[in-house]
Amino acid sequence: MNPVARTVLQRLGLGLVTLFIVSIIIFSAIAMLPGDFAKATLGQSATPETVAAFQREIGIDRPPVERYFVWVAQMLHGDFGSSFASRTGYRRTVAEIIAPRLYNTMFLAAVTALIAVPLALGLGILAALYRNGWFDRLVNVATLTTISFPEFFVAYMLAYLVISRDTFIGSDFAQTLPHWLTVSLNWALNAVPKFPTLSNVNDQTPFWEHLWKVALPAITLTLVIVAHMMRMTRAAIINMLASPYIDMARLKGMSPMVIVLRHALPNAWAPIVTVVAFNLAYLIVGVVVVEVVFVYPGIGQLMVDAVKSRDVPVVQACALIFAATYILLNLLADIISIATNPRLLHPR
Amino acid sequence: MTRSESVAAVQRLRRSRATRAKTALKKAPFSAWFGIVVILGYVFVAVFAHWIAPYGETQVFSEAFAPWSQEFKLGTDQLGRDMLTRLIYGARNTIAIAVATTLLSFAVGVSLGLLAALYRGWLDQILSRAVDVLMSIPSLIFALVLLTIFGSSITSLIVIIALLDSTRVFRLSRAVGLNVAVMEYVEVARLRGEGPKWIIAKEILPNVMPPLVAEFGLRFCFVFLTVAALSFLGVGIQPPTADWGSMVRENATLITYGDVTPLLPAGAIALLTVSVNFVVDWFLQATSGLRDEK
Amino acid sequence: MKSSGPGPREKGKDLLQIRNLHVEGFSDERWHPIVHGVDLTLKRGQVLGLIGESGAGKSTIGLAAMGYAKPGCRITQGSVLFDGIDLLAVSEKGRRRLRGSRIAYVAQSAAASFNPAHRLLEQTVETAVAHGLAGREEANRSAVDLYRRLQLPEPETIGFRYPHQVSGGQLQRAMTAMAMACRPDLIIFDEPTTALDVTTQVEVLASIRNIVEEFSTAAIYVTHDLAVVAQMADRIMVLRHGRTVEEADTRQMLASPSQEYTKTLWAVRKLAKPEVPADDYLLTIDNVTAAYAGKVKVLQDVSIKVPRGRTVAVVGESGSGKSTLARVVTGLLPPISGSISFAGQLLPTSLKTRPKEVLRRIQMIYQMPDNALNPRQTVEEVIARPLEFYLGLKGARRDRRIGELMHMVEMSEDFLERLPGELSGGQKQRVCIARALAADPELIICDEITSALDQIVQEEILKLLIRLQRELGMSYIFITHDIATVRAIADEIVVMHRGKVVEQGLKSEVLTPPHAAYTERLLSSVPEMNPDWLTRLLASRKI
Amino acid sequence: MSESEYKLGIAQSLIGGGKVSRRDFIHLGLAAGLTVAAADRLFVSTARAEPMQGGFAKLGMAHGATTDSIDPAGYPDTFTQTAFSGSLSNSLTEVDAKGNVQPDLAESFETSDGAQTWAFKLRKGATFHNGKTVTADDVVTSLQYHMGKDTKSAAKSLLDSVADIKADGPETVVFTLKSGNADFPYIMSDYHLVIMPAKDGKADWASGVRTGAFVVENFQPGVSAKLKRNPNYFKNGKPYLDEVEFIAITDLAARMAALSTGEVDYIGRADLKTLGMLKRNPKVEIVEVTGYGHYTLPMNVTMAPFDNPDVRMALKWAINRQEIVDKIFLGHATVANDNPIAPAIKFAKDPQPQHSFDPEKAKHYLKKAGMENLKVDLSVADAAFAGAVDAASLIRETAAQCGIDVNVVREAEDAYWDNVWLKKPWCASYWSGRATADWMFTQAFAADSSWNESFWKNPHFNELLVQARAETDEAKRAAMYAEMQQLTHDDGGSIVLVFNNFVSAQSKKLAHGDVAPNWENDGLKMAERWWIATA
Repeated sequence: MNPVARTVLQRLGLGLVTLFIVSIIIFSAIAMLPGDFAKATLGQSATPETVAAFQREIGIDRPPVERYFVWVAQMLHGDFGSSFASRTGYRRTVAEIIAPRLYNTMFLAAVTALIAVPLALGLGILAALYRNGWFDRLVNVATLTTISFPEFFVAYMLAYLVISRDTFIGSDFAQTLPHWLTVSLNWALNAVPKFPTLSNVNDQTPFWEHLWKVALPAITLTLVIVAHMMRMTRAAIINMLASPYIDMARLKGMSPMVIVLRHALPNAWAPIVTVVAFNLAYLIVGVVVVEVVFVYPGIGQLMVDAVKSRDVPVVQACALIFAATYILLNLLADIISIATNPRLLHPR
Repeated sequence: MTRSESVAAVQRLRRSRATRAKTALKKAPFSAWFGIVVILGYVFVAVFAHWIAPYGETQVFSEAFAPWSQEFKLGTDQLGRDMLTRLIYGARNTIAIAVATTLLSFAVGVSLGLLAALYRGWLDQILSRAVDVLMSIPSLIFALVLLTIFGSSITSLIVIIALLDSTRVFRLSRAVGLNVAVMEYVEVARLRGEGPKWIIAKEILPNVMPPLVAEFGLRFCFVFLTVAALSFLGVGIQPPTADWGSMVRENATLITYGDVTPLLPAGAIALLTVSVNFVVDWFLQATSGLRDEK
Repeated sequence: MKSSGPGPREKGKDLLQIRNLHVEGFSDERWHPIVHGVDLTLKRGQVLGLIGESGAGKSTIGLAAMGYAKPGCRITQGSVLFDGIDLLAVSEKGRRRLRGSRIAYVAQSAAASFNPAHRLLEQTVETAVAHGLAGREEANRSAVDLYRRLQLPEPETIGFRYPHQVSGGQLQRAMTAMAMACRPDLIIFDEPTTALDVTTQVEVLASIRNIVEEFSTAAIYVTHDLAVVAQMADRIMVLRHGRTVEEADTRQMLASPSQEYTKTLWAVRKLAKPEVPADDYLLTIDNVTAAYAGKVKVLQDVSIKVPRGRTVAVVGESGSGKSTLARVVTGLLPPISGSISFAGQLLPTSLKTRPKEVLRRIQMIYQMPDNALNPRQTVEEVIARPLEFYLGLKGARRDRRIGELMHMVEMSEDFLERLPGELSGGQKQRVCIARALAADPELIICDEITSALDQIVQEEILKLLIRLQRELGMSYIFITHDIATVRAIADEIVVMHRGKVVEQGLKSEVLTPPHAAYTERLLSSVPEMNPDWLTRLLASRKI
Repeated sequence: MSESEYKLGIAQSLIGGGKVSRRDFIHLGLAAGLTVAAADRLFVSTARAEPMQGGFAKLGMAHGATTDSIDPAGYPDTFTQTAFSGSLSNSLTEVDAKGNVQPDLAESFETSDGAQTWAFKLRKGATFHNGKTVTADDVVTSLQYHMGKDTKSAAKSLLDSVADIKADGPETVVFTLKSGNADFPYIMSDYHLVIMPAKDGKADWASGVRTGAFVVENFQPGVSAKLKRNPNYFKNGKPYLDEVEFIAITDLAARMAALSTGEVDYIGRADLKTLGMLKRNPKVEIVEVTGYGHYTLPMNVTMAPFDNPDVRMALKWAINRQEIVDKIFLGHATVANDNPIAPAIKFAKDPQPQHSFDPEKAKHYLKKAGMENLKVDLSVADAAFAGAVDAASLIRETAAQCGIDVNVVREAEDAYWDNVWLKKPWCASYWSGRATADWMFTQAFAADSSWNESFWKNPHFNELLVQARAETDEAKRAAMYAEMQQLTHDDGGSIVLVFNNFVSAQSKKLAHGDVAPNWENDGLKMAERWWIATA
């Protein structure tokens, strides 16, 4: 049987099991959370009667186990169920709640990936080519620094840059600096495009505007993930450079560029794609903070909200989507590693 | 080679072994030096916070948001607590938490990882699948949920982050463990009839130290940032304990006006993580077998 | 190779002149010399054999002939004149232009030196295409032609396979093809057959010799195996510790080596222990069949008897199942069927079920002492552990015992606090032996324990083992592929092939004709010191 | 007055309607002997003062969650309140800038027999967005939606006092109360009690068809809501804006940034820390109203040690309210005096003495209670009110000086109202305030109220509460309320820390009249009341 096909099937099977367990974990976690949807929404104005009425309507007066299996039954029919925010005569399906958010998240992830991945690979390859040269050192230090910053810090700094186009001159900070510096800084700041600091998009936002609005989040995320991928690219290639067939290539009179691109890189894909996959997963799963800072209606924030309001069906759906993304991306990574490794692709 | 030559060789090696650390340090790049110095500085501050800090951790003064002055080197925060003092105590608390968390996650991750590597089979399967499951749940949100369930006390903070984090440690130590577990000296030990405790402690662990040490540094940074992110999302450390993460959050809006106050704790975090990363980076270079030419 | 008519290029003019070559290597934070002032001259179409033990600097010189120094090495002095061009003086670019096109290289391990990501053909033609010496089409065609000349199977299609899909011997030939692709003036062969089984080695040697002869390419042939170099080289240069010991025409060198060192090299071959017939048997293996999880059977119905206080040499090529046999005996791989009895009682099949006492009585020594010793444990720790674990020795008694053991393996006690990294290969192997002795076992399984060592060291170790057996009377199962070693140590021989026992009996019986077919082939493939051996063998096998 | 000045006067009056261009006006101004600059300034000020038709405003709200809906049973926070109650719908009454109740969808209301029966007359010609006229039945069903045992409405308890509602003809609704309540019309202004069309005997909220100044164009829960002008709104001239978009910006920093980059025109709940810097921005105006809202620290008087009035007193004296106002609300709040009735409210009377930080008094009461070195837990989270945690840390410091060891327990933000409030013996709480003293007391201090957060059951207080409610003699009422306020101040279990100000900021292109104090965002009705100035 074709190794790729085998892996795919195996992993998909495993994936399903994982999803099932994840759903149980999340469900029980939410069940363990203090309060429930009714109490959370009514908040301070809750009274026992109203809460009870509420619980009856959305059916959370039932025992958890029963609710879980009802939910599973729905899932098996491909129905994500409906949010607790629904009312009689006004159904809000989980699908319709999640769809736009998921789209937004995917959009941001895609934009970021399109910037970050090529950048990371390019830098990584160059760094490997000119290893231990000034370029390498520079990139190394730079990337190490960017991964070291807290995400929200990067985000706020970018927002600050944009805002400062107008406010910098007036700020205390500017006053404390020497005049020439203030002036030149201000000049530099005005070179910054006036990106929106508020990425509030909705389903009516046209494509280009959407693109424009996610500029800052995308840049933030890029800064956060490029380092990791770039370093792995470099390391993987350099690792390969230690192997005999690279010596052989040198003795065949190949140029360093050819050696890195044609002899080292093809054997280095596996670790690289793994890291890339990991970071792409992060782009979809781990961007809550950035979403919060830029008020970007992504799925991360949705899940946090849903957890806050104990909207179990939504939380479940989000968790499953996240888990699925993680699983699929890793699977993809494995497939690529197999596809790029003749030993696995064409067994003897 | 003959005895005399081998002895000579050995003496050469012996001498170099004694001086290896020193020479390595001498050859360390500037970034590494920078890192080491900074880290030592932080540790010093953290340990002697009580003596260094000009005021008490929670001592409140009349003036909130006081400017930088002789009295308050870095001004005061929104409650009129001395910023410098808060930073210093923040160092102690935040670093202590991060270290404790990382240690715990390694204790769990490494032991399980090496066990899995040694025995493979069903044990490995179960553990690895469990890890897969945990890793497929977004850790930040999961942490949020768990912290809400168990309350955001320092202990639960440490335990929860440690457990979520130990998954990655498990993966790594299992991977490196596998490489060593197939070595013949491990087989020798098994042939001798040694138990798992001996094999892991005496045969495997000493040989997987370098990557683990490096990982420790990286994990430490990661935990550090996670704590910051968590308190940014509102599940922080009990007040009035000073903690860099929440300090950033409390003053975040000032950034909009180019005020540097919130940058101080954020900078403190960044500086430390950068330094650790620098040192780890150099350490990896020094220990990893790959000698890249040129 | 004996002057076989004029080749396409005229022969006899100097092609390569190396003068006063100095190379340094970097380790333990400093540079120290590997090659001190070697001179070498090579004429067109001539084949020069570089021979010496590990650390002699033969490979380094081979590479220097291409103006190349391995990572962590540097050429500090001297000149390498190739056809009038000083490779050390010209630019890297200039050297690159020569490499592959006019000077080619054939590495020891073809498996590692082919890029696993590309098909053989691509790699064969890469140089020609890159240096613009030929178009793809043309290059491909000539590659296929070379495959044919090198007697590779299916020359038309083999090029489209990936390295891992081809056997070791074929890979080695493919690499030769790759080197030949640009019809270079000079090829460096760096131990091209060392990694191969003897029977395969013969074929590869043959095809290499033919092709070199055909294009009358000059070659430097680096190896540690005299018998091999005797077949390949016109002249031989003996190296030691980076210095030339002596250089002479092959036949003369074989006939009358002038230097002491050379003589000792020649001498190794002569060690042979008189066999002693068995009296009673310690270990009996009855119809054992074994397989790795779900795979084909690696041992089929094997029965072997190991006499007490004697040595049974298990001979076979890779894949013959000889190492598997060891795993079965130690209990690492429980057999599917069959039984093993040790000192009269049935041996529990799996390791877990064996009592400590049984484990103690059967010890094992491995091929690679580097892998068999924990790099983080000092010699003392290594030897002390079995003493504590099996015999519960503590304190002074333990230390005394350690002293004795070190003495037995002829090592001074000041090695005790050293780490394996600080020992030479031979010393490491001695420590492994000491560790085995510490358990004072009745049976020691030696798995290829000498094959990783230089010949002189090999001899020392073998002598040591023989002495120990005499003094302590334990039995050895001695697994090896090297007939010379067998001669040296065995009382009885078991010849294995494809998981089956082909022949077994006393050394004298097995080694003297008539042999079983396979044994015949095996023995005949072992190179002899006679320069005409290969030619004769090929003639006799009419390949 | 010269002719040109006269013309100018007329022109000025016309600016509001946009009937005079800036250019023409400046000409007239010059004619009237003004400088260009002066004329321009005059034009601008007049223009700002006079409502203008048209325009699109983006309003950044401090709240918004994916669970938001247009169901009036919910409306948990300023997003839904402002967008769906204030802009989409009307209640029977509303509260004006002076804090007086005014008819809204009702045209008038009158009471009989000791304020126990109330008749509300509906406005003629008021229609729903779908053109249907508003009838008494709609009102009845709308209000009943919040009553009965199955309702999930947060307003349920508001209407507990209502015995019966019935339609008296198509235009009159009659309420019969369980006991007299002179302030009933105020209750009818509550943002939950909006009027929805009746659909086969049930209030139809889901359709989003209401009576309000705006119609929902697009609503994405937790993201934004876009509303457009209702052309046939019953209040003539209103609303001024053609379109409004409410944007949920929960992150404070993001909100501030959005305003200063001009991505929104208005933000609710501006950041107090940086207000000073925001003020420097010439394009921004800050609106600050002292509302009815107040922050409290309720002590459960049924539990030790809070069952001891002296302990309560000691704590009341052990808090430096001024410092809290200065540091946590940076002056954007008013020190409260353990009395929940905001100064702006009718019958408000500040009890004496003013409770302030006084270690001596505190120690004195501790001694009296025989509890020197008292140790208490204070459970807080910023979910109670922004700054609660910091306030607690401040209290910890001051209390320490009085020999009281206050242990600050930081509770989880979410489920705070469920787990902490009304559960922990001493915690932090927030009241958005009520338009009348009666309303406030009935909900937060009455013995039988389920929100009596200090479980304080003072018999005399409760008698007074009932009497005052039905009392129609203003003087007598005033006296009673004064006494009740004194009681809560002296004996009550709630430490009322401060009255918070609604601090919002907007770009100067938005203009408005006097701002109502009853709720945030100009009594939730900013969309209806505000306009875009030409300048």
